[in-house]
Amino acid sequence: MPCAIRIVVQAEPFDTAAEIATIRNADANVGAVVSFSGICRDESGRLAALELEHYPGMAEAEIGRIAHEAVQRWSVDALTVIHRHGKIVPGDDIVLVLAASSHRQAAFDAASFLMDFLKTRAPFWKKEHLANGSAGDWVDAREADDAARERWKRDTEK
Amino acid sequence: MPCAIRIVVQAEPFDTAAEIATIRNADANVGAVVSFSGICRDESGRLAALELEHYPGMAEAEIGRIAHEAVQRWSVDALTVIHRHGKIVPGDDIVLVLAASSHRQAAFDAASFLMDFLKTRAPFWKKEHLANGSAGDWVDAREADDAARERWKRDTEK
Amino acid sequence: MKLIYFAWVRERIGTAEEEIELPAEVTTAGDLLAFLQARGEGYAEALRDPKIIRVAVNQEHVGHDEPITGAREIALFPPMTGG
Amino acid sequence: MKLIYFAWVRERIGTAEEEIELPAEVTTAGDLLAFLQARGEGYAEALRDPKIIRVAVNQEHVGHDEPITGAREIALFPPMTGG
Repeated sequence: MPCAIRIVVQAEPFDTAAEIATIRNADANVGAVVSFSGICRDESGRLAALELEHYPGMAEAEIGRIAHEAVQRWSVDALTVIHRHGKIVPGDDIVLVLAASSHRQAAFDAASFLMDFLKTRAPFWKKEHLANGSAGDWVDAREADDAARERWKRDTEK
Repeated sequence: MPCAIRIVVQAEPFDTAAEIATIRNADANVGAVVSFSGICRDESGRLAALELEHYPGMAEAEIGRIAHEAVQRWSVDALTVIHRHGKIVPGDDIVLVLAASSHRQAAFDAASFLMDFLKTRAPFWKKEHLANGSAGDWVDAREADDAARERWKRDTEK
Repeated sequence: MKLIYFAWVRERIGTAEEEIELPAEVTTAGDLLAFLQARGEGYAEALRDPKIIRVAVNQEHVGHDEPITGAREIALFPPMTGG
Repeated sequence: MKLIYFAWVRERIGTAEEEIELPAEVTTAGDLLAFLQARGEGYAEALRDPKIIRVAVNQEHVGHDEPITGAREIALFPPMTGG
Protein backbone atom coordinates (compact mmCIF):
# COMPACT_ATOMS: atom_id res chain seq x y z
CA MET A 1 0.00 0.00 0.00
CA PRO A 2 1.31 3.49 -0.74
CA CYS A 3 2.48 5.43 2.27
CA ALA A 4 1.83 9.16 2.55
CA ILE A 5 5.11 10.86 3.43
CA ARG A 6 5.15 14.49 4.56
CA ILE A 7 8.52 16.19 5.14
CA VAL A 8 8.90 19.79 6.22
CA VAL A 9 12.04 21.75 7.13
CA GLN A 10 11.21 25.24 8.36
CA ALA A 11 12.17 27.94 10.84
CA GLU A 12 8.59 28.51 12.02
CA PRO A 13 6.94 26.62 14.88
CA PHE A 14 4.51 23.89 13.87
CA ASP A 15 1.20 22.64 15.24
CA THR A 16 1.66 19.14 16.65
CA ALA A 17 -2.06 18.65 17.31
CA ALA A 18 -2.99 19.54 13.74
CA GLU A 19 -0.31 17.20 12.37
CA ILE A 20 -1.60 14.30 14.50
CA ALA A 21 -5.19 15.07 13.46
CA THR A 22 -4.15 14.92 9.79
CA ILE A 23 -2.16 11.71 9.96
CA ARG A 24 -4.74 9.77 11.94
CA ASN A 25 -7.19 10.35 9.11
CA ALA A 26 -4.69 9.27 6.45
CA ASP A 27 -6.51 5.97 6.09
CA ALA A 28 -9.52 4.26 7.72
CA ASN A 29 -7.22 1.45 8.74
CA VAL A 30 -4.98 3.57 10.94
CA GLY A 31 -5.18 1.97 14.38
CA ALA A 32 -1.98 3.33 15.88
CA VAL A 33 -0.29 6.72 15.75
CA VAL A 34 3.06 7.21 17.45
CA SER A 35 4.39 10.72 17.80
CA PHE A 36 7.80 11.89 18.92
CA SER A 37 8.38 15.50 19.94
CA GLY A 38 11.97 16.63 20.40
CA ILE A 39 11.95 19.71 22.61
CA CYS A 40 14.68 22.25 23.39
CA ARG A 41 15.74 21.85 27.03
CA ASP A 42 17.33 24.53 29.20
CA GLU A 43 19.70 22.01 30.80
CA SER A 44 18.95 23.16 34.34
CA GLY A 45 19.08 26.82 33.36
CA ARG A 46 22.39 26.64 31.46
CA LEU A 47 20.94 27.36 28.00
CA ALA A 48 19.21 30.46 26.62
CA ALA A 49 18.61 28.91 23.19
CA LEU A 50 19.82 26.49 20.56
CA GLU A 51 20.66 27.70 17.08
CA LEU A 52 20.14 25.06 14.41
CA GLU A 53 22.10 25.34 11.20
CA HIS A 54 21.06 23.11 8.32
CA TYR A 55 21.97 22.26 4.74
CA PRO A 56 18.99 23.44 2.68
CA GLY A 57 18.02 20.94 0.03
CA MET A 58 20.07 18.09 1.42
CA ALA A 59 18.13 18.24 4.73
CA GLU A 60 14.84 17.53 2.96
CA ALA A 61 16.44 14.99 0.61
CA GLU A 62 18.17 13.05 3.39
CA ILE A 63 15.03 12.96 5.56
CA GLY A 64 13.19 11.69 2.48
CA ARG A 65 15.74 8.89 2.04
CA ILE A 66 15.37 7.93 5.71
CA ALA A 67 11.56 7.95 5.46
CA HIS A 68 11.62 5.76 2.35
CA GLU A 69 13.89 3.30 4.14
CA ALA A 70 11.35 3.19 7.02
CA VAL A 71 8.53 2.51 4.55
CA GLN A 72 10.52 -0.40 3.08
CA ARG A 73 10.99 -1.90 6.53
CA TRP A 74 7.63 -1.47 8.25
CA SER A 75 4.02 -1.54 7.20
CA VAL A 76 3.13 2.09 7.82
CA ASP A 77 0.28 4.07 6.28
CA ALA A 78 1.74 7.55 6.74
CA LEU A 79 4.86 9.28 8.04
CA THR A 80 5.38 12.92 8.94
CA VAL A 81 8.72 14.54 9.76
CA ILE A 82 9.01 18.24 10.62
CA HIS A 83 12.40 19.63 11.57
CA ARG A 84 12.98 23.25 12.50
CA HIS A 85 16.10 25.35 11.97
CA GLY A 86 17.19 28.72 13.32
CA LYS A 87 17.00 29.87 16.93
CA ILE A 88 14.88 27.74 19.25
CA VAL A 89 14.29 28.57 22.91
CA PRO A 90 13.81 26.07 25.75
CA GLY A 91 10.37 24.53 25.76
CA ASP A 92 9.92 24.92 22.00
CA ASP A 93 9.78 22.08 19.51
CA ILE A 94 12.81 21.12 17.46
CA VAL A 95 11.48 18.07 15.67
CA LEU A 96 8.27 16.10 15.24
CA VAL A 97 8.05 12.56 13.90
CA LEU A 98 4.71 10.81 13.37
CA ALA A 99 4.07 7.27 12.20
CA ALA A 100 0.60 5.88 11.49
CA SER A 101 -0.05 2.19 11.00
CA SER A 102 -2.65 -0.52 11.49
CA HIS A 103 -0.66 -1.98 14.37
CA ARG A 104 1.33 -0.45 17.14
CA GLN A 105 4.69 -2.14 16.77
CA ALA A 106 5.25 -0.91 13.22
CA ALA A 107 4.38 2.63 14.30
CA PHE A 108 6.73 2.52 17.31
CA ASP A 109 9.57 1.00 15.29
CA ALA A 110 9.23 3.39 12.36
CA ALA A 111 9.14 6.46 14.62
CA SER A 112 12.10 5.29 16.68
CA PHE A 113 14.08 4.38 13.54
CA LEU A 114 13.35 7.79 11.98
CA MET A 115 14.63 9.57 15.10
CA ASP A 116 17.81 7.50 15.33
CA PHE A 117 18.62 8.21 11.68
CA LEU A 118 17.61 11.88 11.83
CA LYS A 119 20.04 12.37 14.71
CA THR A 120 22.98 10.90 12.84
CA ARG A 121 22.26 11.38 9.11
CA ALA A 122 20.16 14.53 8.65
CA PRO A 123 22.40 17.58 8.04
CA PHE A 124 21.57 19.76 11.07
CA TRP A 125 24.01 21.16 13.63
CA LYS A 126 23.19 22.67 17.02
CA LYS A 127 25.03 25.60 18.56
CA GLU A 128 24.37 26.60 22.15
CA HIS A 129 23.55 30.11 23.35
CA LEU A 130 24.27 30.28 27.05
CA ALA A 131 21.95 31.78 29.65
CA ASN A 132 24.84 33.83 31.11
CA GLY A 133 25.05 35.72 27.82
CA SER A 134 28.33 34.22 26.63
CA ALA A 135 28.65 32.55 23.27
CA GLY A 136 28.19 28.82 23.50
CA ASP A 137 29.83 26.11 21.47
CA TRP A 138 28.71 23.62 18.87
CA VAL A 139 27.07 20.57 20.40
CA ASP A 140 29.22 17.45 20.09
CA ALA A 141 27.82 14.40 18.36
CA ARG A 142 27.06 11.68 20.88
CA GLU A 143 28.45 8.19 20.52
CA ALA A 144 25.19 6.96 22.03
CA ASP A 145 23.41 8.28 18.94
CA ASP A 146 25.68 6.32 16.62
CA ALA A 147 25.10 3.22 18.73
CA ALA A 148 21.34 3.79 18.57
CA ARG A 149 21.54 3.90 14.77
CA GLU A 150 23.69 0.78 14.57
CA ARG A 151 21.04 -1.36 16.25
CA TRP A 152 18.84 -1.00 13.15
CA LYS A 153 21.41 -2.61 10.86
CA ARG A 154 20.09 -5.69 9.20
CA ASP A 155 22.08 -8.87 9.73
CA THR A 156 23.38 -8.73 6.18
CA GLU A 157 24.90 -5.31 6.82
CA LYS A 158 26.74 -6.17 10.02
CA MET B 1 13.36 12.36 40.61
CA PRO B 2 9.64 11.94 41.20
CA CYS B 3 7.61 11.11 38.11
CA ALA B 4 4.16 12.63 37.58
CA ILE B 5 1.74 9.82 36.76
CA ARG B 6 -1.73 10.60 35.42
CA ILE B 7 -4.18 7.73 34.89
CA VAL B 8 -7.72 8.19 33.63
CA VAL B 9 -10.35 5.57 32.76
CA GLN B 10 -13.46 7.15 31.30
CA ALA B 11 -16.21 6.73 28.71
CA GLU B 12 -15.82 10.25 27.34
CA PRO B 13 -13.47 11.23 24.52
CA PHE B 14 -10.26 12.97 25.56
CA ASP B 15 -8.15 15.79 24.12
CA THR B 16 -4.82 14.40 22.93
CA ALA B 17 -3.40 17.84 22.13
CA ALA B 18 -4.20 19.17 25.61
CA GLU B 19 -2.65 16.09 27.22
CA ILE B 20 0.57 16.49 25.21
CA ALA B 21 0.68 20.21 26.05
CA THR B 22 0.38 19.39 29.75
CA ILE B 23 3.01 16.66 29.87
CA ARG B 24 5.62 18.57 27.88
CA ASN B 25 5.53 21.23 30.58
CA ALA B 26 5.84 18.71 33.39
CA ASP B 27 9.47 19.68 33.87
CA ALA B 28 11.93 22.08 32.20
CA ASN B 29 14.14 19.10 31.46
CA VAL B 30 11.63 17.33 29.23
CA GLY B 31 13.37 16.94 25.89
CA ALA B 32 11.35 14.08 24.46
CA VAL B 33 7.65 13.30 24.46
CA VAL B 34 6.40 10.08 22.89
CA SER B 35 2.69 9.62 22.41
CA PHE B 36 0.77 6.56 21.36
CA SER B 37 -2.83 6.81 20.17
CA GLY B 38 -4.79 3.60 19.81
CA ILE B 39 -7.67 4.24 17.42
CA CYS B 40 -10.76 2.17 16.64
CA ARG B 41 -10.51 0.83 13.08
CA ASP B 42 -13.42 -0.19 10.86
CA GLU B 43 -11.48 -3.20 9.53
CA SER B 44 -12.24 -2.40 5.87
CA GLY B 45 -15.87 -1.60 6.67
CA ARG B 46 -16.61 -4.71 8.74
CA LEU B 47 -17.09 -2.93 12.08
CA ALA B 48 -19.73 -0.43 13.19
CA ALA B 49 -18.22 0.00 16.66
CA LEU B 50 -16.29 -1.61 19.48
CA GLU B 51 -17.81 -1.92 22.92
CA LEU B 52 -15.24 -1.90 25.70
CA GLU B 53 -16.14 -3.53 28.98
CA HIS B 54 -13.83 -2.90 31.94
CA TYR B 55 -13.38 -3.78 35.58
CA PRO B 56 -13.89 -0.48 37.44
CA GLY B 57 -11.35 0.00 40.19
CA MET B 58 -9.03 -2.75 39.03
CA ALA B 59 -8.55 -1.04 35.64
CA GLU B 60 -7.14 2.08 37.29
CA ALA B 61 -5.18 0.04 39.85
CA GLU B 62 -3.60 -2.26 37.27
CA ILE B 63 -2.65 0.62 34.96
CA GLY B 64 -1.09 2.25 38.02
CA ARG B 65 0.98 -0.86 38.72
CA ILE B 66 2.14 -0.96 35.10
CA ALA B 67 3.06 2.74 35.18
CA HIS B 68 5.03 2.33 38.40
CA GLU B 69 6.93 -0.56 36.86
CA ALA B 70 7.80 1.69 33.90
CA VAL B 71 9.03 4.39 36.28
CA GLN B 72 11.30 1.85 37.97
CA ARG B 73 12.80 0.80 34.66
CA TRP B 74 13.29 4.07 32.77
CA SER B 75 14.19 7.60 33.66
CA VAL B 76 10.91 9.32 32.78
CA ASP B 77 9.62 12.65 34.09
CA ALA B 78 5.93 12.07 33.49
CA LEU B 79 3.54 9.40 32.23
CA THR B 80 -0.08 9.74 31.15
CA VAL B 81 -2.43 6.86 30.39
CA ILE B 82 -6.04 7.44 29.34
CA HIS B 83 -8.19 4.43 28.47
CA ARG B 84 -11.80 4.69 27.36
CA HIS B 85 -14.62 2.22 27.95
CA GLY B 86 -18.10 1.91 26.44
CA LYS B 87 -19.01 2.15 22.78
CA ILE B 88 -16.34 3.53 20.48
CA VAL B 89 -16.85 4.10 16.75
CA PRO B 90 -14.17 3.80 14.02
CA GLY B 91 -11.83 6.76 13.94
CA ASP B 92 -12.26 7.50 17.65
CA ASP B 93 -9.57 7.09 20.28
CA ILE B 94 -9.47 4.04 22.52
CA VAL B 95 -6.27 4.69 24.43
CA LEU B 96 -3.58 7.34 24.82
CA VAL B 97 -0.16 6.77 26.35
CA LEU B 98 2.33 9.60 26.83
CA ALA B 99 5.87 9.42 28.16
CA ALA B 100 8.04 12.48 28.81
CA SER B 101 11.75 12.22 29.47
CA SER B 102 15.04 14.03 29.02
CA HIS B 103 16.09 11.59 26.33
CA ARG B 104 14.24 9.89 23.55
CA GLN B 105 15.03 6.24 24.17
CA ALA B 106 13.55 6.22 27.68
CA ALA B 107 10.38 7.86 26.36
CA PHE B 108 10.04 5.39 23.46
CA ASP B 109 10.71 2.39 25.69
CA ALA B 110 8.36 3.48 28.47
CA ALA B 111 5.50 4.17 26.03
CA SER B 112 5.99 0.91 24.17
CA PHE B 113 6.24 -1.04 27.45
CA LEU B 114 3.06 0.59 28.77
CA MET B 115 1.15 -0.38 25.64
CA ASP B 116 2.37 -3.99 25.66
CA PHE B 117 1.33 -4.38 29.30
CA LEU B 118 -1.97 -2.52 28.90
CA LYS B 119 -2.91 -4.92 26.12
CA THR B 120 -2.31 -8.02 28.19
CA ARG B 121 -2.75 -6.97 31.86
CA ALA B 122 -5.30 -4.15 32.05
CA PRO B 123 -8.84 -5.52 32.58
CA PHE B 124 -10.61 -4.38 29.41
CA TRP B 125 -12.46 -6.55 26.89
CA LYS B 126 -13.56 -5.59 23.39
CA LYS B 127 -16.80 -6.75 21.78
CA GLU B 128 -17.45 -6.07 18.11
CA HIS B 129 -20.60 -4.49 16.67
CA LEU B 130 -20.77 -5.39 13.00
CA ALA B 131 -21.54 -2.94 10.21
CA ASN B 132 -24.16 -5.31 8.76
CA GLY B 133 -26.19 -4.87 11.95
CA SER B 134 -25.61 -8.33 13.38
CA ALA B 135 -24.24 -8.84 16.86
CA GLY B 136 -20.49 -9.30 16.83
CA ASP B 137 -18.37 -11.45 19.07
CA TRP B 138 -15.76 -10.81 21.76
CA VAL B 139 -12.35 -10.06 20.32
CA ASP B 140 -9.88 -12.88 20.91
CA ALA B 141 -6.66 -12.18 22.75
CA ARG B 142 -3.72 -12.23 20.35
CA GLU B 143 -0.70 -14.42 20.95
CA ALA B 144 1.37 -11.66 19.36
CA ASP B 145 0.40 -9.42 22.29
CA ASP B 146 1.64 -11.96 24.82
CA ALA B 147 4.86 -12.31 22.86
CA ALA B 148 5.24 -8.50 22.81
CA ARG B 149 4.92 -8.46 26.59
CA GLU B 150 7.40 -11.28 27.08
CA ARG B 151 10.21 -9.35 25.39
CA TRP B 152 10.27 -6.95 28.36
CA LYS B 153 11.11 -9.69 30.85
CA ARG B 154 14.35 -9.05 32.60
CA ASP B 155 16.97 -11.76 32.29
CA THR B 156 16.39 -12.79 35.90
CA GLU B 157 12.72 -13.48 35.14
CA LYS B 158 13.26 -15.63 32.07
CA MET C 1 -17.42 -13.60 49.26
CA LYS C 2 -18.20 -11.46 46.26
CA LEU C 3 -17.64 -12.98 42.83
CA ILE C 4 -17.56 -10.76 39.72
CA TYR C 5 -17.59 -11.89 36.10
CA PHE C 6 -16.64 -10.03 32.95
CA ALA C 7 -17.07 -10.30 29.17
CA TRP C 8 -18.03 -13.75 27.88
CA VAL C 9 -17.52 -15.32 31.30
CA ARG C 10 -20.25 -12.99 32.55
CA GLU C 11 -22.49 -13.71 29.57
CA ARG C 12 -22.18 -17.48 29.85
CA ILE C 13 -22.68 -17.59 33.62
CA GLY C 14 -25.61 -15.23 33.15
CA THR C 15 -24.87 -12.79 35.97
CA ALA C 16 -22.38 -9.97 36.53
CA GLU C 17 -21.80 -10.69 40.21
CA GLU C 18 -22.97 -12.76 43.13
CA GLU C 19 -22.29 -13.43 46.81
CA ILE C 20 -21.22 -16.98 47.54
CA GLU C 21 -20.18 -19.08 50.56
CA LEU C 22 -17.17 -21.21 49.69
CA PRO C 23 -16.58 -24.63 51.31
CA ALA C 24 -13.45 -24.72 53.44
CA GLU C 25 -11.63 -27.01 51.00
CA VAL C 26 -11.72 -24.35 48.25
CA THR C 27 -8.44 -22.59 49.02
CA THR C 28 -6.87 -21.64 45.68
CA ALA C 29 -8.05 -19.87 42.53
CA GLY C 30 -7.88 -23.21 40.73
CA ASP C 31 -10.06 -24.83 43.42
CA LEU C 32 -12.60 -22.06 42.92
CA LEU C 33 -12.81 -22.66 39.18
CA ALA C 34 -13.38 -26.40 39.74
CA PHE C 35 -15.98 -25.67 42.40
CA LEU C 36 -17.89 -23.25 40.17
CA GLN C 37 -17.82 -25.55 37.13
CA ALA C 38 -20.07 -27.94 39.08
CA ARG C 39 -22.66 -25.26 39.87
CA GLY C 40 -24.59 -25.55 36.62
CA GLU C 41 -24.58 -25.48 32.86
CA GLY C 42 -23.70 -21.77 32.46
CA TYR C 43 -20.74 -22.10 34.82
CA ALA C 44 -19.58 -25.29 33.09
CA GLU C 45 -19.79 -23.55 29.70
CA ALA C 46 -18.01 -20.40 30.93
CA LEU C 47 -15.21 -22.28 32.67
CA ARG C 48 -14.89 -25.25 30.29
CA ASP C 49 -11.28 -24.35 29.52
CA PRO C 50 -10.07 -23.21 32.95
CA LYS C 51 -6.47 -22.68 31.74
CA ILE C 52 -7.47 -19.51 29.89
CA ILE C 53 -9.62 -18.03 32.68
CA ARG C 54 -7.94 -15.15 34.50
CA VAL C 55 -8.50 -14.63 38.21
CA ALA C 56 -8.14 -11.41 40.20
CA VAL C 57 -8.24 -11.36 44.01
CA ASN C 58 -9.05 -7.97 45.50
CA GLN C 59 -8.39 -6.41 42.07
CA GLU C 60 -4.96 -7.97 41.52
CA HIS C 61 -4.10 -10.73 39.08
CA VAL C 62 -3.30 -14.09 40.70
CA GLY C 63 -2.16 -17.44 39.35
CA HIS C 64 -4.43 -20.47 39.65
CA ASP C 65 -2.28 -21.97 42.39
CA GLU C 66 -2.50 -18.88 44.58
CA PRO C 67 -4.63 -18.76 47.76
CA ILE C 68 -7.99 -17.00 47.78
CA THR C 69 -8.90 -17.54 51.42
CA GLY C 70 -10.20 -14.39 53.07
CA ALA C 71 -10.58 -12.52 49.77
CA ARG C 72 -13.10 -9.69 49.74
CA GLU C 73 -13.69 -9.80 45.99
CA ILE C 74 -12.74 -12.32 43.34
CA ALA C 75 -13.16 -11.68 39.63
CA LEU C 76 -13.11 -14.20 36.78
CA PHE C 77 -12.64 -13.12 33.20
CA PRO C 78 -11.22 -14.04 29.80
CA PRO C 79 -7.80 -12.86 28.59
CA MET C 80 -7.80 -9.09 28.31
CA THR C 81 -8.15 -7.34 24.94
CA GLY C 82 -7.90 -3.66 25.82
CA GLY C 83 -5.39 -1.14 24.61
CA MET D 1 33.16 23.04 -8.46
CA LYS D 2 31.10 24.47 -5.61
CA LEU D 3 32.28 23.74 -2.09
CA ILE D 4 29.96 24.37 0.88
CA TYR D 5 30.91 24.30 4.55
CA PHE D 6 28.70 24.01 7.64
CA ALA D 7 28.88 24.58 11.40
CA TRP D 8 32.40 24.75 12.84
CA VAL D 9 33.97 23.69 9.55
CA ARG D 10 32.44 26.83 8.04
CA GLU D 11 33.54 28.99 10.98
CA ARG D 12 37.13 27.75 10.92
CA ILE D 13 37.54 28.01 7.15
CA GLY D 14 35.96 31.44 7.35
CA THR D 15 33.53 31.13 4.47
CA ALA D 16 30.23 29.40 3.82
CA GLU D 17 30.95 28.47 0.21
CA GLU D 18 33.39 28.94 -2.62
CA GLU D 19 34.05 27.94 -6.22
CA ILE D 20 37.26 26.01 -6.71
CA GLU D 21 39.18 24.32 -9.53
CA LEU D 22 40.50 20.94 -8.42
CA PRO D 23 43.70 19.44 -9.79
CA ALA D 24 43.14 16.26 -11.80
CA GLU D 25 44.80 14.09 -9.15
CA VAL D 26 42.11 14.96 -6.55
CA THR D 27 39.64 12.17 -7.32
CA THR D 28 38.17 11.05 -3.97
CA ALA D 29 36.59 12.80 -0.98
CA GLY D 30 39.70 11.93 1.02
CA ASP D 31 41.94 13.49 -1.64
CA LEU D 32 39.85 16.66 -1.42
CA LEU D 33 40.32 16.90 2.35
CA ALA D 34 44.10 16.53 1.99
CA PHE D 35 44.18 19.10 -0.82
CA LEU D 36 42.16 21.65 1.18
CA GLN D 37 44.24 21.18 4.35
CA ALA D 38 47.18 22.65 2.46
CA ARG D 39 45.27 25.75 1.38
CA GLY D 40 45.86 27.74 4.56
CA GLU D 41 45.60 27.98 8.32
CA GLY D 42 41.79 28.05 8.51
CA TYR D 43 41.49 24.96 6.32
CA ALA D 44 44.20 23.17 8.28
CA GLU D 45 42.43 23.98 11.56
CA ALA D 46 38.99 22.95 10.21
CA LEU D 47 40.20 19.68 8.70
CA ARG D 48 42.87 18.79 11.27
CA ASP D 49 41.08 15.55 12.15
CA PRO D 50 39.85 14.47 8.71
CA LYS D 51 38.40 11.20 10.04
CA ILE D 52 35.49 13.03 11.66
CA ILE D 53 34.72 15.31 8.68
CA ARG D 54 31.60 14.26 6.75
CA VAL D 55 31.41 14.74 3.00
CA ALA D 56 28.30 15.06 0.82
CA VAL D 57 28.45 14.97 -2.96
CA ASN D 58 25.43 16.47 -4.71
CA GLN D 59 23.60 16.41 -1.35
CA GLU D 60 24.25 12.74 -0.57
CA HIS D 61 26.60 11.36 2.09
CA VAL D 62 29.72 9.69 0.71
CA GLY D 63 32.63 7.86 2.30
CA HIS D 64 36.15 9.30 2.08
CA ASP D 65 37.21 6.71 -0.48
CA GLU D 66 34.38 7.55 -2.86
CA PRO D 67 34.92 9.47 -6.12
CA ILE D 68 34.06 13.16 -6.39
CA THR D 69 34.99 13.69 -10.02
CA GLY D 70 32.34 15.63 -11.91
CA ALA D 71 30.45 16.64 -8.75
CA ARG D 72 28.33 19.75 -8.99
CA GLU D 73 28.38 20.52 -5.28
CA ILE D 74 30.48 19.13 -2.46
CA ALA D 75 29.76 19.89 1.21
CA LEU D 76 32.06 19.37 4.19
CA PHE D 77 30.71 19.40 7.72
CA PRO D 78 31.10 17.97 11.24
CA PRO D 79 29.06 15.01 12.52
CA MET D 80 25.39 15.94 12.56
CA THR D 81 23.62 16.92 15.78
CA GLY D 82 20.02 17.51 14.72
CA GLY D 83 16.89 15.78 15.89
